[in-house]
Amino acid sequence: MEPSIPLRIAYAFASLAVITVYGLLLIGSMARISAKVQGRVGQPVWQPFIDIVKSSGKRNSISHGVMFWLGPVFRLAGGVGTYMFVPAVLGSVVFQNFSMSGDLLLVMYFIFFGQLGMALGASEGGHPYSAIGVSRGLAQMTAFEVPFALSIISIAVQYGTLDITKIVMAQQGGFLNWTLFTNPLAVVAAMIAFLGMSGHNPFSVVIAPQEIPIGPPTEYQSNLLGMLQTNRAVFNGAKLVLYMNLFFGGATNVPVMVVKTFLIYFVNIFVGQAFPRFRTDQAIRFFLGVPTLIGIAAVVLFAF
Amino acid sequence: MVTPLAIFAAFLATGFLLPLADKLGRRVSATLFWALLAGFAGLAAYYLASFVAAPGTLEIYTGGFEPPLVIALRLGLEESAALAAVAAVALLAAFSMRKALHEAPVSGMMTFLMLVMGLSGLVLTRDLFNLFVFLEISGIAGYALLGFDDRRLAMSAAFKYMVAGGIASAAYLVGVIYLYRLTGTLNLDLMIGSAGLEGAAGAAAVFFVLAALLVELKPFPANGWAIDAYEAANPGLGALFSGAQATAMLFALYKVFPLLSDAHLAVVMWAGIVTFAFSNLVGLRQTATRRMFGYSSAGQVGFVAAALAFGARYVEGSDFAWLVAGGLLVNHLLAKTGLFLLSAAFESDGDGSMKGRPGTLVAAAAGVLVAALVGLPPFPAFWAKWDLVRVALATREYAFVALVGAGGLFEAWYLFSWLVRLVKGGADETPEAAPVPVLRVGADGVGPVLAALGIAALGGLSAWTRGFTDPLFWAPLAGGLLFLALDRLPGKLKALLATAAIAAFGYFALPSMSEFQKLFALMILGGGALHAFAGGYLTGRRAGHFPLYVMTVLSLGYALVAESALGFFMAWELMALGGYFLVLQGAKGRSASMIYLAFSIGGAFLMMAGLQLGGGLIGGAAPSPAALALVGLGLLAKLGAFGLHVWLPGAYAEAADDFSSFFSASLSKVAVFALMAALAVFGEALPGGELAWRVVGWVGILGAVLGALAAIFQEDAKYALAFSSMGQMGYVLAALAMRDQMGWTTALYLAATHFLYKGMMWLSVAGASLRTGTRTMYLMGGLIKRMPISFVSFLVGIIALSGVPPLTGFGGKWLLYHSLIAKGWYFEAAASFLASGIAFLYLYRMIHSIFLGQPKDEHRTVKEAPFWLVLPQLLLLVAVIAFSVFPRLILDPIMAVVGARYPAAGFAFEGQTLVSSLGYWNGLLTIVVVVVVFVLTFIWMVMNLRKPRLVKQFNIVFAAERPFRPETTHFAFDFFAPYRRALGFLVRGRSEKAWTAVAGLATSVAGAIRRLYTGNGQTYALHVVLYVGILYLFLGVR
Amino acid sequence: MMKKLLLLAAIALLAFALWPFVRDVGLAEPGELATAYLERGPAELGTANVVTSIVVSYRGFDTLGEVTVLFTATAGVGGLLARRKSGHGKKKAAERGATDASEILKTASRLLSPLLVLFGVYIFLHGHLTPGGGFQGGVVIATAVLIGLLADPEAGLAHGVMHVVEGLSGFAYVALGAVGLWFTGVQAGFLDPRFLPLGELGRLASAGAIPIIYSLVGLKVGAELTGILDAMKEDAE
Amino acid sequence: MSDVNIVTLIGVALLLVGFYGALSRPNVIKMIVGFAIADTGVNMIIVAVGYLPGRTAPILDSAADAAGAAARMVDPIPQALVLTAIVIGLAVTALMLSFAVRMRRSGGGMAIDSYGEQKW
Amino acid sequence: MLDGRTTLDLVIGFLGLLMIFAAIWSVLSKRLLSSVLLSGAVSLLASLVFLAVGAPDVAMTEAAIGSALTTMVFLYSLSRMKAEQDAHEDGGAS
Repeated sequence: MEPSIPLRIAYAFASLAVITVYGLLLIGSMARISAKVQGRVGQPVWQPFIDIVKSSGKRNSISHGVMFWLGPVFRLAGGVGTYMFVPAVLGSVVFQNFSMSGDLLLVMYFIFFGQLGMALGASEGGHPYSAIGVSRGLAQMTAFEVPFALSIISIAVQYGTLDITKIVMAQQGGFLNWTLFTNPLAVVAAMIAFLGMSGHNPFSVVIAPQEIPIGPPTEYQSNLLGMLQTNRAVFNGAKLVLYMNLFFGGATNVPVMVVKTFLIYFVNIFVGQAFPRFRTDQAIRFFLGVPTLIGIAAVVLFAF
Repeated sequence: MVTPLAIFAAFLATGFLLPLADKLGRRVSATLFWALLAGFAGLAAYYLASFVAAPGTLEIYTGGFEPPLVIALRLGLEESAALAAVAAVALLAAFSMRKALHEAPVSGMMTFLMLVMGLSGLVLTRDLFNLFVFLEISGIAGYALLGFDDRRLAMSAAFKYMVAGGIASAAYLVGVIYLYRLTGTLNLDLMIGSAGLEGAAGAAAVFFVLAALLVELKPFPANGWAIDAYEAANPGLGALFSGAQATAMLFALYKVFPLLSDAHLAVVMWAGIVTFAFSNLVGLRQTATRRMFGYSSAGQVGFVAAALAFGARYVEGSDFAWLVAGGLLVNHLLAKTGLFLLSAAFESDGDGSMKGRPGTLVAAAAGVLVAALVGLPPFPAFWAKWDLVRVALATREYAFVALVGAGGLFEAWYLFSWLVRLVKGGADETPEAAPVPVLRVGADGVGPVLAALGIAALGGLSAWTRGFTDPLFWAPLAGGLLFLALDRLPGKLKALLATAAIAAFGYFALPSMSEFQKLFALMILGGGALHAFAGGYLTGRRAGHFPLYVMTVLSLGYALVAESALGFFMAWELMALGGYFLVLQGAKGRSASMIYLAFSIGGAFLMMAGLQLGGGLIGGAAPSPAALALVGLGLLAKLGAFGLHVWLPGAYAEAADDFSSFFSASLSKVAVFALMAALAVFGEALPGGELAWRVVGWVGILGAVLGALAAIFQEDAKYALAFSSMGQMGYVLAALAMRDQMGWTTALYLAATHFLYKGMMWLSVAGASLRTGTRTMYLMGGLIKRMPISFVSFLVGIIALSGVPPLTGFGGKWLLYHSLIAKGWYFEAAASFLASGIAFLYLYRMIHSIFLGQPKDEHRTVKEAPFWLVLPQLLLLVAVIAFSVFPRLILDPIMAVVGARYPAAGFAFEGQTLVSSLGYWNGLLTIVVVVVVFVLTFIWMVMNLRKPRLVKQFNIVFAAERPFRPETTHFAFDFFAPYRRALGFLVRGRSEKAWTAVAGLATSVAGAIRRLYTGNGQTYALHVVLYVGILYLFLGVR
Repeated sequence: MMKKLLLLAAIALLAFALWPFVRDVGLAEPGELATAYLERGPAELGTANVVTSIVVSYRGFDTLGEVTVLFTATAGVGGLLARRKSGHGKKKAAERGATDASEILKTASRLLSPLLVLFGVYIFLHGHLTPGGGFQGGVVIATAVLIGLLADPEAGLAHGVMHVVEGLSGFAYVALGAVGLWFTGVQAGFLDPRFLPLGELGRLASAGAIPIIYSLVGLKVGAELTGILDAMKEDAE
Repeated sequence: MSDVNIVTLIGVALLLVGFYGALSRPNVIKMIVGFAIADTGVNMIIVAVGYLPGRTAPILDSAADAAGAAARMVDPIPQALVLTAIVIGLAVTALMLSFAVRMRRSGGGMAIDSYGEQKW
Repeated sequence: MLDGRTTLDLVIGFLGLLMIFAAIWSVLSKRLLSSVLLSGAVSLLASLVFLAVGAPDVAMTEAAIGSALTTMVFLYSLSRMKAEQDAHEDGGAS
C-alpha cells in the first residue's frame, strides 16, 4: 500500500520534525554532560532551541553576494537531504523517508553536498580563515573516508547488498547478529571514521571552537547562522541513524532509535574529551595508518 | 624511343666543349649548362612516361655486337624512375648552387655535368666493369665539386672522402676481376646463376663487389668521412650526394642483388638497419644542421638498403622492392633535398645560427618535409614502413622491427627540434624576446616548396593505389589544405567555417556508423564542432591554428569509421601530428610538444606492430594476446595511463586554451574507443591472462589517485585540470579493464560525462585566464562578481566531476563502485573512494582561488568571457542537467551498445530506477527530492532574511587589524600545505625522473658512440677496412 | 698502440678475405669469351692487336668513360691548383732562387723532345698493329712536353692551343662514336668502327676507324696529362 | 692445387703492403704513396688472372697467323681492363695530391691528424 | 727440369720479391723523397712483370704512367708542399 505522494510528504515532514527536535536535545544534553565531566555546570539542555530562535530573530544580516546566501541553504538542504535518503525506522512507513531513491552510496556522497555548499558560501565571504578551515576540513575528510569506505565495502561483501533496508533486515533477531558482533573490525574502523566525520576532538582542528572562531561559520550571523545550527542537529541525527542502521541493528520503533543513537553519540563525545587536538597532517597520517589497516582486515576477512 | 646513349653523347659533347664555350663568355657556357640539365630532365620524364604507359625493358648494345662481347645498357621502368629522380635532384641542387657555380671557374660546371652523367651511367649499365668506370666518374666528379669550396674544411673532407672511395674502388676491382675469372663474363645478366659463384672464391668475389657498394652507401660505423663531407659541402651539393648519388648507388646495389646469396643479403640487411638505427641515435647529439642531415641521410640510405635486402630475402616478385624501398627512397630523396635547400636558404653556414625565419608557406613546407622524412602519414614513407613492418613481423624478424622503431623515434626527435628552431627562431622559450625577421626568401624558398608538393602528391598517390578512395579518408587532408588557403581570413569567420566543416563531416560520416561509433562520434565530432566554435574567442587571425585543428578533428572522425587497420592507423598518426603542431603553437609549447611527440611516435609504432601482429585487418583478425598487448600499450600511452603519462600535463596545459579543452575532453576518448575496438578484434586474452587485466585495473586506479593528488599541488589552473583529466581517465581505464557489462557501462558513462563537464571547466578557465591574462590561480580570485556565467558553468562542472548526487557525476561513481564490488575488486573500490575524495580537494581549490575569495584590484573591470566561449559552456551545461534529471537519456544507448558486447545484465533499468545485484539508484527521484528540499530551505531562508546589507569587500570579522590588500587576504597559495606534508612524497615526480633518465641514457650512449668519429681521415680509412673485414667474417666464408 | 693493433687486425682480415682467391683460383686456359675475342677480333675488325680491338671497339664505352675520368680529373686538378693564378702575382722563377736547368739538360731536351713527340705519334698511329695505343702515345707526348718544361720552366705553355686540342679531340671522339651508331647498315652500335673499310690486316690503313679513334684518344690524353703537369708545375715557387 | 699463381701472390702482397703504408703513416704524402702502391698491387692481381706460362701476347703477326691463335695466346680481356684501371689510378692519385697541396696551402700541417676540426 | 714454365715463374718470382722488398722499404723509409722514388721503382718492376706475363700494352702503360708520370706528379706536389712550407715560414700570404 504505497502511500500517495502528498501523504508521503506529510510523513517526511513529521519524521523531519522528530529528528530535528531529537537532534537539538541530543546536542544540548551532550554539551551538558561534557560540562559535567569538566566540572562545570554547563548550559541548559534546551539551549540549542534558544540559540536558533535568537539568531533567526535578528533584525538585519549582512551578505557578501549571492553565493554567500546559498551557502547555508546548501548546508541545510544537505543535512535534510541526507536524512531524507536514510530509512530511520525499519518497517514504519512514516520514517521510511525517500530512501527508495538510492542506496548507501547515495547517502555517503550526499554528505559532500552540504560540505561543498558550505565551503562555497564561506569562501564567497572572502574571509581567509574560512578558506583555511575548509582546506583543513576537506583534507581530513579524504583521510577518514578511507577507513569508512573500507568498512562499507566489508559490509557490502558481508551482506551482499548496499541497500540500507536490506542490511537492517539482515541484522534483526537479537543483538548477537548486529554487525557489531558479526563484523567487529568494520564497526571499529567506521566508529573511528565517525570521530573524524563529526569533528569532535581529537579531529576538531577544522572549526577549532576553543581558539578564535575560524572556519566556515565565522562570517555568518542572524538567520543564516540559525540555519547552520539547525543543520548541525539534523545532519548529526542523520549520520547517527545511518550508523545505527549499518552497525547496530537499526530500529523498529522510535524509542529504540533514540536510545541507540544517543549511545553512539555518547561514545563519540566520550572519546572526544580524552584527546588533545591533532594537526591536520597528523590526522591524515593517523587515519591512513591503523584505522585503514583495520578496514583492510575487515574486507579481507569477508572477501576471501 | 630515343636511345639512352644520346644522354652520354650529349653530356660528353657539351662537357668537352664547355671550356671552349667559356672562352666565348660565361653566359654562353651557363646557358649550355642549363639547357643540357633541362634536356636531361625532360628526357628522363619522357622515358618514365613511356614506360609507365608500356611496361617492358629496352636492351641497348654499344659497339655493334651482342652482349658477352660488348657492354650492354638496359632501360626499364625502374631505371627510368631512378633517372627521373637523379634528374630532378640535379635540377633542384643546381638551382640552389647557381651562385656558387657561376662564380667558380668553368671546371665547376663541367664536373657537375660529369657527376650527373656518372650517376645516370651507374643506373643504366649492365656491365660490372663499366659500372666501376661510372663509379669512378661520379666519385671523382664528386670529390672535385667538394673541393671547389675554398674553405679548409672542404679540402680535408674531400680528401677523406677520396681515401674511402679509393679503398672501395680497390675492393670493387678485385671483386670484379675474380667474378670475370669464375663466371667467364662481365655482363651481369649472363653472370646470374652461373656455377662459378657457388664456391668460397665465388662468394668472396661477390662479397668484394658488395662491400665496395656498401662502403659507398656510407654504412655505420664506417661513415665518418661521409658525415664530414656532408658538413663541409655546399647544401646543394649535400642534396646531390644524399639524393642523387644515393639513389644511383642503391640502384646499383639492387642490380647486383641476383648475384648475392642469402648470407650476402643478410649482411646487407643488417648493415643497413644498424646504420639506420645508430646513425639516427648519434644524430640526437648534433647541433650543426648539415652534420645532422649527414647522419640522417646515412641512416635513411641504410634503411632503404635494408628494405631492399629484406624484400629480396623474404618476398617474391619485385613489387615489394618497388613499393616499399622505392617509396622510402623517393620519400628520402625529396625530403632530404628540400631540407638541404632549406638549410641553404635559412642558415648562415650550417652551424645552426639562423639568418631569418621562413614565412608561413615555407614553414608549412618545412613541416611537410620533416614529417615526410620521419615517416608520418600521408607521405610515402608511412605506407612503405607499414608494409615493411607487416612482412618483418610475419617472418619473425623482431630485432629488425625494433631497430626500425628506434631509428624512427630518434630521427623524429632531432628533426623536429631542428624544425622548431627553424620555424620559431633560435630563442628558446620567449619568441617575443628576439623577433627574428621573417625572411622573404623568394627564389630560395621555391626548392623546398616544390619538394614538399612533390612528396605530398606522391603520398597521396601511394594512398590511392592502396585503395583508399572514399572521400572520408581524404577529408582531413582536404580540410587542412582548405583552411591553410583560408589562413588570411579573420579568426572568428574561420571558427564558424571550421564548425560547419566538422558538422558536415559528421553529417556524411554518421549514416555509415554503428551505434558504438555514433556514441563516440557524438563526443569527438560533437566536441570538435563545439571547440571549433570556441576557437573564435581570440581576436585577430590566429595564423596556423585552424588548418591544423580541422585536420586533427577530421582525422579523429575518420579514425572512428576506418574499416581497415591501415586507415585507422593513418588517421591515428595524422591526429598525433596535428596535435603536436597545435601544442607547439602554445606560448611555452616547445618542450611539452617534443615530449608529446616522442610518446606519440613511440606509442604509435607499438600500435602499428600490434595491429600488424594481429593480422592487420580490423575485421578478420584472429585473437592474439601479443597483438592486444602491443596495441594496448600504444593506447595507454595516448590515454596518459600512469607511468606513460609524463607528456600529458605539459601537452594539455601548454596548447592554446581552446585546443587544450578539445585535447582533454574529446581527443582522449578516441583512445577509449580504440581500446574497446581492439578488445573486440583481438579477443580479451592478454599474455598475463586475468592477472594482467588486474594490473591494468590497478594502473588505472593508481593513475586516478596520483593524478588527483598531483592536481592538488598545482598553482597553474591548466596543469591542475590536466592532472585531473589524467585521473578521470584512470577511472575509465580501470572500468574498461573489468571487461563485463557493468564495467563497460561505467567506462562509457564516465567517458561521456567527463567529456561534458571537463569541456565546461576548461572553457571556463579559458575565459578566466583570457580576461585576467594569467593562468596562476592565486593571482586570480573573486571573479564571481564579474564573470557569473563562467562561475555557474564551473560550479556545475565541479559538482558533476566530484560525484555529488543530483548531477551526472554521482551516476558515474555509483556505476563504478557497484561494478568494482561486483567484480570483487574491493581494494580498487577503496582506492577510488580515496581518489574521489582527493578530487574534491582540487575542485574546491580551483573554484575558490579563481572565482571566490578576494578579487584583485586589476580585475575590478573584467568583463564576462566572450560569447564564443560562453555558448559552448551553456550547451554543455544544458546537456549535464538533462542527463542528471533523466539518466536513462544517456544510459539506455550505452547499455544497448554494451549489451551487444556483453549480454549478461549486470545493470538493468526498472522504470526510472537503475538496479544492480548490490543496490539501486533512481536518478529522477533523487534530483526531485534534492530540488524540493533545496527550494523549501531557500524559501525558509528568504522568509527570515530581513533587510540584508551588501557589505564591501573588507568588511569581515578579522582579528584586530583591518585587512586592506586583497593579495594578503586571498588564501590560495599552497592551499593544501598540510596535505603536502602528509602525502606529498607520493607525487615527487618519480615517473618524470624515470623517463628523463631513459632520455639521458639515450643521449649519453649517443655521445659515447660519436666519439668514434675522431676527425682523423686515416682513422676513418682504418674503420672502412676493418668494417669490410668484419662483414666478411659475418659472411662466414671458409 | 691501440691503433697499431687495429691496423694489423684490419690487414690480417683483408688477407683472410683474399685468401680464397689465392688458394682456389689457379691458372686456367682463356675462357670461351676470350677465345671469341681472339678469333673474331682480327676477323671482324681487322686489328692485329686484339687488346686494342677490345679497348677501342668492343668495350669502347669503357674507354670513353675512362677518357671522361681523366677529363674530370684534369678539370678538378686545374680548378684546384690553377686558382692560385688569380690569387696573387706569379713570382718569377729567378726571384724564387730556383736552380737554373743545367746546360746538358737544356741541349738534351731540345734534341730529345721532338723525337719523343714523333715516337708518341708513332705509338698511337700504330695502336691497332703493335702494342701500345692512345694512352701510351698520349703519355709519351706528355713526357716530351714535360722534359721541355723541366729544361726551361719559363716557357709557358700555349694554354689556348691545349684546350682547343683537348676539346676538339674529345668532341670528335664522341662524334665518331655517334657516327658509328647511325651509319652502318648492320646492327649498329655506338663506337662501332666498321663504317670505314677494314682494309688488309697488318697494314697501317686497316681496322676501320680504330686508328683514328685511338689517335684522337692519344691527342686528348696527351693534352690532358700535359694540363695536369702544367697545373701542378704552374706556380711552383 | 700446386699451380698457385705467383703473380696473384705478388699482387696481394703489394696490396696489403700498400694499405698498411696508407693506414699507418700520418704524413699525407706517405698515405698517397701507400695508395699508389696498393693500386699497382690491384693492377697486378687483375693481370694475374690472365697469366698462363708459355703463352704469347694477344697480337697477331699476320692474317695467316690468325688460324690457331686462340690456343697460343694469353687472355686479352684483363689486359684491356687494367689499361683503364692504371689511367684511373693516375687520375685519382693526381687529384689526391692536388687536394693534399691545397690542404697544405690552407694552413694545415703535413700530417693528416692536423685536419681533425670536423668531428663528432 | 727447368722447362719453360718454371723459368718464367722463377723470373717473375725474383722480380716479385724485388718489388715487395722495394714496397716495404718505401713504406718504412723516413724520407719522403726516397719513398716516392721507391714507389716509382715498384711500378717499373711491375711493368717488367707485365712484360714477362705477355701483356706488352699493359707494360708500356705501367712504365709510362706508373713510374714516369706518377713519380713526376709526386715530385711536383712535394716541391709545392715545400714551397707552402717556405711561404708559411716567411709569413707569406696563403
